[in-house]
Amino acid sequence: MIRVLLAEDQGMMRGALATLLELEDDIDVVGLLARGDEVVDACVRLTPDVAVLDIEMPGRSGLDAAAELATAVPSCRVLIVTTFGRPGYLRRAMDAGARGFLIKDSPVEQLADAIRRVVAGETVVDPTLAAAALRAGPNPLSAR
Amino acid sequence: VAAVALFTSMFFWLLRTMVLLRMARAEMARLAVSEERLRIARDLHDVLGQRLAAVALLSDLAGRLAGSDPERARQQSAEAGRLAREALEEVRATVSGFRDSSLTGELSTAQALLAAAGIGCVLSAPDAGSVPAPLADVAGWVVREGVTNVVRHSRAGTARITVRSADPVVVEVADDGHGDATSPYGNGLTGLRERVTALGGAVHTERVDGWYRLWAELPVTAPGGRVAAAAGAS
Amino acid sequence: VAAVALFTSMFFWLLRTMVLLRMARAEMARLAVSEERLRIARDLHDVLGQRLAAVALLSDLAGRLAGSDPERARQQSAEAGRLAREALEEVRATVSGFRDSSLTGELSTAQALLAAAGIGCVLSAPDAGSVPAPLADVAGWVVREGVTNVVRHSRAGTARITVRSADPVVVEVADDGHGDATSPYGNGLTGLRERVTALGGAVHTERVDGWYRLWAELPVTAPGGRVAAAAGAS
Ligand SMILES: Nc1ncnc2c1ncn2[C@@H]1O[C@H](COP(=O)(O)OP(=O)(O)OP(=O)(O)O)[C@@H](O)[C@H]1O
Ligand SMILES: Nc1ncnc2c1ncn2[C@@H]1O[C@H](COP(=O)(O)OP(=O)(O)OP(=O)(O)O)[C@@H](O)[C@H]1O
Ligand SMILES: [Mg+2]
Ligand SMILES: [Mg+2]
Ligand SMILES: [Mg+2]
Repeated sequence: MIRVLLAEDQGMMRGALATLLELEDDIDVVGLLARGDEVVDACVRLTPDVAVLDIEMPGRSGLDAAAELATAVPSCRVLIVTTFGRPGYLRRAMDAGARGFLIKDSPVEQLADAIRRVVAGETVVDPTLAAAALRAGPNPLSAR
Repeated sequence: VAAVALFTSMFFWLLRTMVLLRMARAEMARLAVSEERLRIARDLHDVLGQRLAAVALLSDLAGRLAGSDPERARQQSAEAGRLAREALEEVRATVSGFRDSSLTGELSTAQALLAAAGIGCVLSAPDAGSVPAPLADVAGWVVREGVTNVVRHSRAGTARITVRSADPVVVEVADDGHGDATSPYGNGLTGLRERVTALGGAVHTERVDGWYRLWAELPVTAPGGRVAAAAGAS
Repeated sequence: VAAVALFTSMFFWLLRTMVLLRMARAEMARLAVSEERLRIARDLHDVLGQRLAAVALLSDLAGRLAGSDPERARQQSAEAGRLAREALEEVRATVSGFRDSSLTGELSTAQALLAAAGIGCVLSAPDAGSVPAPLADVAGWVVREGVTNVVRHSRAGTARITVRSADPVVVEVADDGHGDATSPYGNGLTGLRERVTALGGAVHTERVDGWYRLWAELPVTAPGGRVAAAAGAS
């Protein structure tokens, strides 16, 4: 069983995602959060295999939580989900040690597959989203 | 002969100036367009995008539950339909906001956005249409930035937008959320402050009586007595 | 005296011209912005509006059918989800200005994308800037589609992007992953092939020496002797 913690502030989205993931045979949703500032404590307590984090959440952004998780709970892989690729998000996600970067509305098959691949040590980046995240900035390369 | 030479050189200088101006013009238009796109992206991002993503997932869920739990499937579908209609309303409001002028357009976009985010809106801007043009742009920016922050950060139940067209023009966006006026300014408020102070005005934030207030004063007559409308043409 | 008078009048004419140009510049930026708004408004309204309306109806329908005909309810929900995602894609494309992209822009996006995905990138495109404009668009498309596929399908360690600006222009995206050149083309490669063959060029995929290669040949001079730049302008 892959143990997943999900942090997403929009209630309907959180409920739908959690139920969809629960319907997968090999995935167990062990934690559900609506705030970014509860992520680290919850992961310390629950030690999930994967934390699926929204970016924009009250209290703390998923990107900041990811950065702290990398040292606080290194065994927990982070997968960032977002609606749009804003400038800088992808790079910040990768700098924070995230292993995945996906659009929130990915079909659950894709999200579940990404979770499995991240657990297997792979990096999963949605290319279209990433391209938008990079393209939306003034100049992707000078931002380095 | 010297006069002819002078004429000739003056003529070429003139040509060069015109070419340069033309390039600057194209560049400026390009920049303005991409800024506008970013602005629209930001407007749409917070509400429309979230909603569409939720519609997609709720539909998935309804599909999965159709066989096993028809009552829950029915609920999820109803919710998805409701969200899709709200998204449609928002698209309509945004689109018609685009067709209006800066400040009035921003005000209508703001109302739509707040409505869509489930935040009540008390609008008091009877003479918004009479704010002088260059100030109207900045006033619109105050509204846009203020309302985006309300939607994004405040968790408010109600927002209050006030425009007073006098000298100075005063634009205020307030909300009854948990905002803390001592939080450091981010890109949004910093950019706003820069633009407003460039016009000789000022931006304020304060927390008072359970309200978080952002307001700007925009002088119509700048300290030197110059009228803002003229300064804005530069 | 006549010369002095002429000078003076020329000088004032020049000043006036500059002031007018300056105003024109601001005006043009404003116009460009409102054109862009209208374009976005049209896009959003036509494409997005229609889709959202359909999503709402399909969700209603799914909800009604949930109790009596779960299989059809499931289909309607799936369709609603698909349309909601398309609508979201549309918003993403509209606001990211995805439509205007240059070859050099695509190349730098590609490098950043591969880096983000943990795939090494060997770029060899010294004269990418000199690919003629209409071909540069298509060349950029080849890079985008190729790199998207590498990130999505290849599980490669290294990718190689090569652009050779001659006649034909050759653009190649190769990777050392497990790609199989006999897999049928999906939407991505089919669309690419259509666009490239319309210009008289060709798209190839092959597996050789442990590399999966996608490359396109884009003729600068089309078979009839017509220069691509002219054809592209049509
Ligand atoms: N209406 C509000 N309610 C609560 N907090 C607010 C409100 N407006 C601003 N803030 C706080 O002030 C901070 C700075 O706001 P600012 O607009 O400068 O940046 P931002 O919204 O975080 O980012 P952006 O650059 O995208 O606008 C916010 O991060 C938030 O913490
Ligand atoms: N670099 C690659 N490595 C491995 N397989 C590849 C690669 N590029 C293409 N393929 C295979 O070729 C198929 C067709 O690619 P194509 O780009 O046409 O469609 P797609 O990527 O599946 O979908 P889309 O329409 O979104 O591009 C892919 O599904 C994949 O199986
Ligand atoms: Mg969020
Ligand atoms: Mg802000
Ligand atoms: Mg593809």
